[in-house]
Amino acid sequence: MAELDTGFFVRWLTETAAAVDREADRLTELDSAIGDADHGSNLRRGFTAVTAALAEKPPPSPGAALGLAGRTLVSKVGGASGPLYGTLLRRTGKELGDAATVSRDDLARAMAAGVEAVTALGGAAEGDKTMLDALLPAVRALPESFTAARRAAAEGAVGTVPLRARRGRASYLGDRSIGHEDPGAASSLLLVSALERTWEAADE
Amino acid sequence: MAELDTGFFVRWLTETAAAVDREADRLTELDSAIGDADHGSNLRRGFTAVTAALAEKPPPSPGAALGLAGRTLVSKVGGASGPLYGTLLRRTGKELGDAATVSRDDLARAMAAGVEAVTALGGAAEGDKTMLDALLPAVRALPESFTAARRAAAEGAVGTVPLRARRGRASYLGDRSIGHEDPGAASSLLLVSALERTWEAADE
Amino acid sequence: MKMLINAPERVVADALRGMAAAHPELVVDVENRMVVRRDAPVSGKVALVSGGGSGHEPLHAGFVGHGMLDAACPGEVFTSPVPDQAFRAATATDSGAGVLFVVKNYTGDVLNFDMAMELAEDEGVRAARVLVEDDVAVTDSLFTAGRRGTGGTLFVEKLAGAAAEQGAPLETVEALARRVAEACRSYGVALGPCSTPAKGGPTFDLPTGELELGIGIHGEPGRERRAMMTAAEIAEVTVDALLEDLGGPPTGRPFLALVNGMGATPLLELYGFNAEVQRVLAERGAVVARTLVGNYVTSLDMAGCSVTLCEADEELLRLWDAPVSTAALRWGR
Amino acid sequence: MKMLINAPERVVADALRGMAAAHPELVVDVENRMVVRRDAPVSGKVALVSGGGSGHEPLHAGFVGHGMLDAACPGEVFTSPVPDQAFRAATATDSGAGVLFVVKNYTGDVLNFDMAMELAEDEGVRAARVLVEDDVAVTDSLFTAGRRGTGGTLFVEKLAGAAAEQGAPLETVEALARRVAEACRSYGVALGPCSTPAKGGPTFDLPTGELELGIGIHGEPGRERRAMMTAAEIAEVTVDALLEDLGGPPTGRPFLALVNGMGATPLLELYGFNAEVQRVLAERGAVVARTLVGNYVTSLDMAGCSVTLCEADEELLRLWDAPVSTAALRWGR
Ligand SMILES: Nc1ncnc2c1ncn2[C@@H]1O[C@H](COP(=O)(O)OP(=O)(O)O)[C@@H](O)[C@H]1O
Ligand SMILES: Nc1ncnc2c1ncn2[C@@H]1O[C@H](COP(=O)(O)OP(=O)(O)O)[C@@H](O)[C@H]1O
Ligand SMILES: [Mg+2]
Ligand SMILES: [Mg+2]
Ligand SMILES: [Mg+2]
Ligand SMILES: [Mg+2]
Repeated sequence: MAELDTGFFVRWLTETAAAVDREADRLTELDSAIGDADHGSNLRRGFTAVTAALAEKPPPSPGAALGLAGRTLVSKVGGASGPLYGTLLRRTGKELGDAATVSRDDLARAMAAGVEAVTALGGAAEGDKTMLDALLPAVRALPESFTAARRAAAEGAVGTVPLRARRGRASYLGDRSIGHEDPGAASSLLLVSALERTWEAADE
Repeated sequence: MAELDTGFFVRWLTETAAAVDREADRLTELDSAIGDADHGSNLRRGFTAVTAALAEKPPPSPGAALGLAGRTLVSKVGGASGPLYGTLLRRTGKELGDAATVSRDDLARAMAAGVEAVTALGGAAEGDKTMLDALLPAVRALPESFTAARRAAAEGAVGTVPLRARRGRASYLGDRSIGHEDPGAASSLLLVSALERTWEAADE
Repeated sequence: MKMLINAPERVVADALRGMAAAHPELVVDVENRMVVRRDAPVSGKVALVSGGGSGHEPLHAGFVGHGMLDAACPGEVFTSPVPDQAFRAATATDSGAGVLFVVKNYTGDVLNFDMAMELAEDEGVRAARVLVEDDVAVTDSLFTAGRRGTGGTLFVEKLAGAAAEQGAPLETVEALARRVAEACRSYGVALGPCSTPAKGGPTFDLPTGELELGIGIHGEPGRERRAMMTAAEIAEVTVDALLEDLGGPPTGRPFLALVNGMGATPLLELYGFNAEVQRVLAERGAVVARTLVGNYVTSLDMAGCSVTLCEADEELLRLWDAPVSTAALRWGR
Repeated sequence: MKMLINAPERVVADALRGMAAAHPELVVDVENRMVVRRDAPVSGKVALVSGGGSGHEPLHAGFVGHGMLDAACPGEVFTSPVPDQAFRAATATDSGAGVLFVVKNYTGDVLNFDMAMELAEDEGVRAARVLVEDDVAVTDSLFTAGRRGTGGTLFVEKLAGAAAEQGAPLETVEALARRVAEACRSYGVALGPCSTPAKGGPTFDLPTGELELGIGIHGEPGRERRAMMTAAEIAEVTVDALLEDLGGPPTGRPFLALVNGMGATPLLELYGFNAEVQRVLAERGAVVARTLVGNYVTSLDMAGCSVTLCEADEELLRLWDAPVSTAALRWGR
């Protein structure tokens, strides 16, 4: 299996940005049902800035690419998702160090640390109806394959529908949060799907 | 033809109050199209107070009945219609003096003076799309019969539909006032119709 | 349409009770429908009395206090007060120095206040009246009830109120009020209708994607309906209507500006709109000395805005800056 | 949904430009999204910095000035500001006496302000934080993100701001702010949804004849939907929720009360609602020392209201009455 180079990470982030841009209205719609109707525009603003930052300052390594993306999200998004996604990418990047290429297993380990940092920062656990419900299964499946990770994320995202939210804004709704997909889980799926697509494109 | 006594005037005003109460929502609806949506509630408040005042202080003469009603409208209605209808009734009552009974011709002459006072106070002329478009034809036809007066008022009220308003709130709309019946003309028709009905009931 | 009320016919009385509870510094006469300065009549001072239909809050009751109005008399929603109210307000505030009625130009307001003035004069009160007729959307005033009084009322009440507070006699306060009224121009735009308690629903329909230009403050439709515009475009239409009516390019005298919300437009949007208003004014060469942004002359829950410009001079600027202490406008004290 | 804007992504920057034009007494940094007292840093004074998502105006930028906040940093609509903003606001206002961040309890606000606090401390700024979590509608806080911060923010900013203005050191201001935050309870009711620029339409559907109880200030639906009620009934539900949470019948200490509009409810209705709130409080034996009625902590164009009670004592009353001079709250100066 091929190693993942800096270009791969830049393409992944760019692909994520494109997906977020396409799906922003849907994310906002989801956030409108159980939140405050800004998740799509938050992430669009953030990932647009990420694309610009990557173009302006081409990163020297996979870790640097994720670090730059994470810092950009923190300084452009705000809200809950800015620090959380920012931390996810920064921490994952930090774990990758300055290696020029990394394996999928390296990435899986690093992302596990990244997701762990999100858990520590936000205090949420699996089943609380947050982005973690897509991210945790995804990083668990990542050692198997990119496709397995995407499938796990997709299942996790859909799996948030019947849950009662216990973290974030949706938790204020109590039982009324049941029956809606969590917007952060939906956007996490976009991130993991973009990873799969980037891999498949590289693999061709 | 029978003379009109104080009881007749009290019944006329009470009958008008009942009609205004029944039709208040329609008057407000008309005022909503080309005004500020309060004509019905204004007149309802006013005529409810008129009925109460007449019951509390039975007037000694036709003139006194109209005078009391007019003063009550002035002090309870506000808006344009309060002073205008108040003036109409006060002035008509004043013209009737303290005679115990009056003829239809006396009433026609007195109402002509009352309507004249409205013209002087509000500065409107026939064709300006106001209550005068129902009142002026009505008092011109009153010497003929109560029914003729009501018919004239009805024609006048409907006749305001194609007019462009030149007085009152509707005038701000310019050409957009065309195509709607004037609420004040509609309420004037209620007053004149009540007069006819009161006469017919007395006549039986 | 849902409203935070008990019953349509109780709205004004309830509001006055609530105002009394919130403002112990005011005398609120719920029964007689008037709001009066606690220290009225102020010895030797000309009294300013205003009023009109309710639904425009904080106008007028929110402007009662030191440096502005001595009394306000609120009518029913969108219905001018009855003469008794204005008469009582005048006698309650007249110190002997006379009373100036500030009247917005609507048939009902004019008729009722004129009757009040007669009553007051019969009681020996020296009374004068200034008419506010600042709405440039009403163009052909020969064929209408004349220009409506809208946002300019705030400037008349503030500036004449300051002059009265400083001890100017009735004739001076009246002349000043008239000068201010003549210096004011307003123009309003609605993005949606308002709902009156009496009607229980919206006073007009405004299709999605359209706005009303040249509206008044009583939920009446405007002069013209157009496709929805950006804040920048609305600012252009509005400012140009005002400047044109003032007779072309600004003279170099500074303006007082009021960027006013009609009730339901968020302050966030109003400030953004103000940015565009100021940009257009600057582009047209107009100098703005003071700007007030907020919901001051409203139309219940109407979405939209109006802009009022008042051509000022050193004296008017000084009067504007003079202390005022009311529920809605307060500075310098 | 029609809005008085240029484009959704420009709303906050446009509003800041408009605020700059209207308030020369403030320093408005449009680029870095902050509003700062012109005389900041005030020598020897603890700086109060707050912020949060936009759409709640006048909160927070409208409370910047003498006796209240030293700086505010507005995020995008309903989106907490980024750490850089709050960090910059802290360094721009710190005189060496330290900075108190006033943070409403939302995941995003807490995370971003905590990051800002770390950045500030790295720069040698003494920083403290007080969390406002006053919304009693959020009951089971173990299973939620905890109580939301809403109307109580105004009391924390006003009272701690007064203490800071009077020269209290950081520890004292922080302790006082915490005491005020703990003394505040809020409860909100929506009669209609709000519309955000990003979404371009209403954030939830509320059928005719129903209202939402226990709403926050971000257009999120409430805890419960019920058939429409009168102002009197809404006041009863609201006041009882507050008093119950305060632990039963009032202790005899006086309350500060905020009867707050969510944005699109006319002031006329708010005053009427206040009458009912005061009636219910009196019936329950509660003493209200000061009442503020108006749109202070809003949710864009939402129709509805909230009530905040702050249990006070002589010291807090004195701090409430202390001079304040901001865009939205001004007295005593
Ligand atoms: N404590 C938390 N831990 C993990 N994820 C969270 C937490 N709080 C919120 N989230 C995620 O953030 C998403 C909302 O993001 P966004 O709408 O951008 O921010 P905000 O809630 O501040 O408006 C939620 O759908 C949820 O997935
Ligand atoms: N100058 C006037 N002369 C005669 N009638 C008038 C005049 N102005 C208004 N009206 C009448 O008053 C009616 C409106 O009354 P109403 O709605 O109660 O008062 P307002 O216009 O103050 O809200 C109009 O429909 C019109 O018939
Ligand atoms: Mg959100
Ligand atoms: Mg009317
Ligand atoms: Mg009216
Ligand atoms: Mg948000």
